[in-house]
Amino acid sequence: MDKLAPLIEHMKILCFGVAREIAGGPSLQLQDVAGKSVSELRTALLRQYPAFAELTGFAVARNEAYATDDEVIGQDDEVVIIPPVSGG
Amino acid sequence: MDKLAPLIEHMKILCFGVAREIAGGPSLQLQDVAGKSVSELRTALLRQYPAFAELTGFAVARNEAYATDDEVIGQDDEVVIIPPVSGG
Amino acid sequence: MADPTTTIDVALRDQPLDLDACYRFVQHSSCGGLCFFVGTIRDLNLGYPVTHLEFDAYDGMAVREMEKLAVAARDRFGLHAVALHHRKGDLAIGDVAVIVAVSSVHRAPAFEGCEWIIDELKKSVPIWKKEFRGDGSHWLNARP
Amino acid sequence: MADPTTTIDVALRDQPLDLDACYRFVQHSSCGGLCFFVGTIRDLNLGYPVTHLEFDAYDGMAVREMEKLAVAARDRFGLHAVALHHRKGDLAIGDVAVIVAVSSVHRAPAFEGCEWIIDELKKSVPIWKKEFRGDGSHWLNARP
Repeated sequence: MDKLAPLIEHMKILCFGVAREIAGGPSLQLQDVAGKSVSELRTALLRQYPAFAELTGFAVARNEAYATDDEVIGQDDEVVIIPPVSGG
Repeated sequence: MDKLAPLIEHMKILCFGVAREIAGGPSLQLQDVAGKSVSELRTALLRQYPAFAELTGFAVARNEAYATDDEVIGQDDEVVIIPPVSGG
Repeated sequence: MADPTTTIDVALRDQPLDLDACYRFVQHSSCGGLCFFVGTIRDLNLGYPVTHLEFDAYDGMAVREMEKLAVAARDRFGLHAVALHHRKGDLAIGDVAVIVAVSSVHRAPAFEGCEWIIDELKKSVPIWKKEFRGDGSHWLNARP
Repeated sequence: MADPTTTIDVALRDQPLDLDACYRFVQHSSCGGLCFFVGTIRDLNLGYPVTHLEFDAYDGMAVREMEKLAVAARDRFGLHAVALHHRKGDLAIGDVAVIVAVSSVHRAPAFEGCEWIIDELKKSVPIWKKEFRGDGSHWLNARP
């Protein structure tokens, strides 16, 4: 499958808290994320999972740190949806 | 002795902290305190023990509570010199 | 500034937290003021009876963010040491969710630093509470 | 307001103080925020090495003043419970001189109330520290 469709890359995006409920599991797949900015990832995510727009907001983490909207996502990055936190 | 000199009453004033060092013990005696105000007690104390004037200040407690200068001291009151506190 | 490895103690665990362990970590002969915040699970939230809570955490990032906060507080408030322990998993009413422990020479920075850490933790550390009531459950803060 | 006898715990003793006992007294299912201040003996004061301290107390009045502070803080900051334990006698470097423990529904009043109590205690409670250094001893705060 990888060899037959090399041009479409799926990236696994990890989900926690309410994001897991929206994704229907601990992660979701988005196409062609590598090379895009975090801002573009947000747009793609909202198109595929409109329920994220119902949240108070969400952040994106890249390799265990908050990512700014203009950061570019690399192929091996760990990308995570961070819904509003509520620890403490 | 009490019967021979009934007009001079001595009252025991308790001392703590630095006041014990000035008094040379856990208490000191002042004459004719009952019926006087706290303010008058201060004056009498400073006359008899001038070293109290070297302190940052001191309060007077009557029956386990801070006394104001115009309170009048009764014969059976517990009167205590309270030098600047330093607990905590 | 002292070596971070000896003055910062961060933990995220699914076992009960230990106030005495935090005390022993932060106490020091140079310090006169120690301040502790202990966050516990309340039986009532926004007027509704709560039965229990579930804490979800993005473990690696949560620990990194807690470490950042502890180091930032130590440097900003001149603290001697910071212990920051957070619970995850299922918690019952009365259970301890978080302990913030700080020590400093004088007391004012200890209070300030301790409160700053818990305030910031609630804004930035990727941990999420799901609240269970008699009539259902929901993730706190998630929706407007 | 709750019965003072069940929500205020004041002690002045010549034995080591117990942080866990204070925690157990103030913790409650209605409370989400507990704040503790622990005052310890420093090895250095105003630049001078300290060897140990002696605490003198006017016991009866000290306990009454501590009770007044605890009740005033509970009522002023809407706290659930207050434990206020003070040590007396001879203390070594690192020993705990005082513990202030408070609980409340939310955390901000817990921090405020806890800091208010220790600030006021240092102004009004009749307890005196004698500091021992290598070159002698003196009562703290006594002289200008």
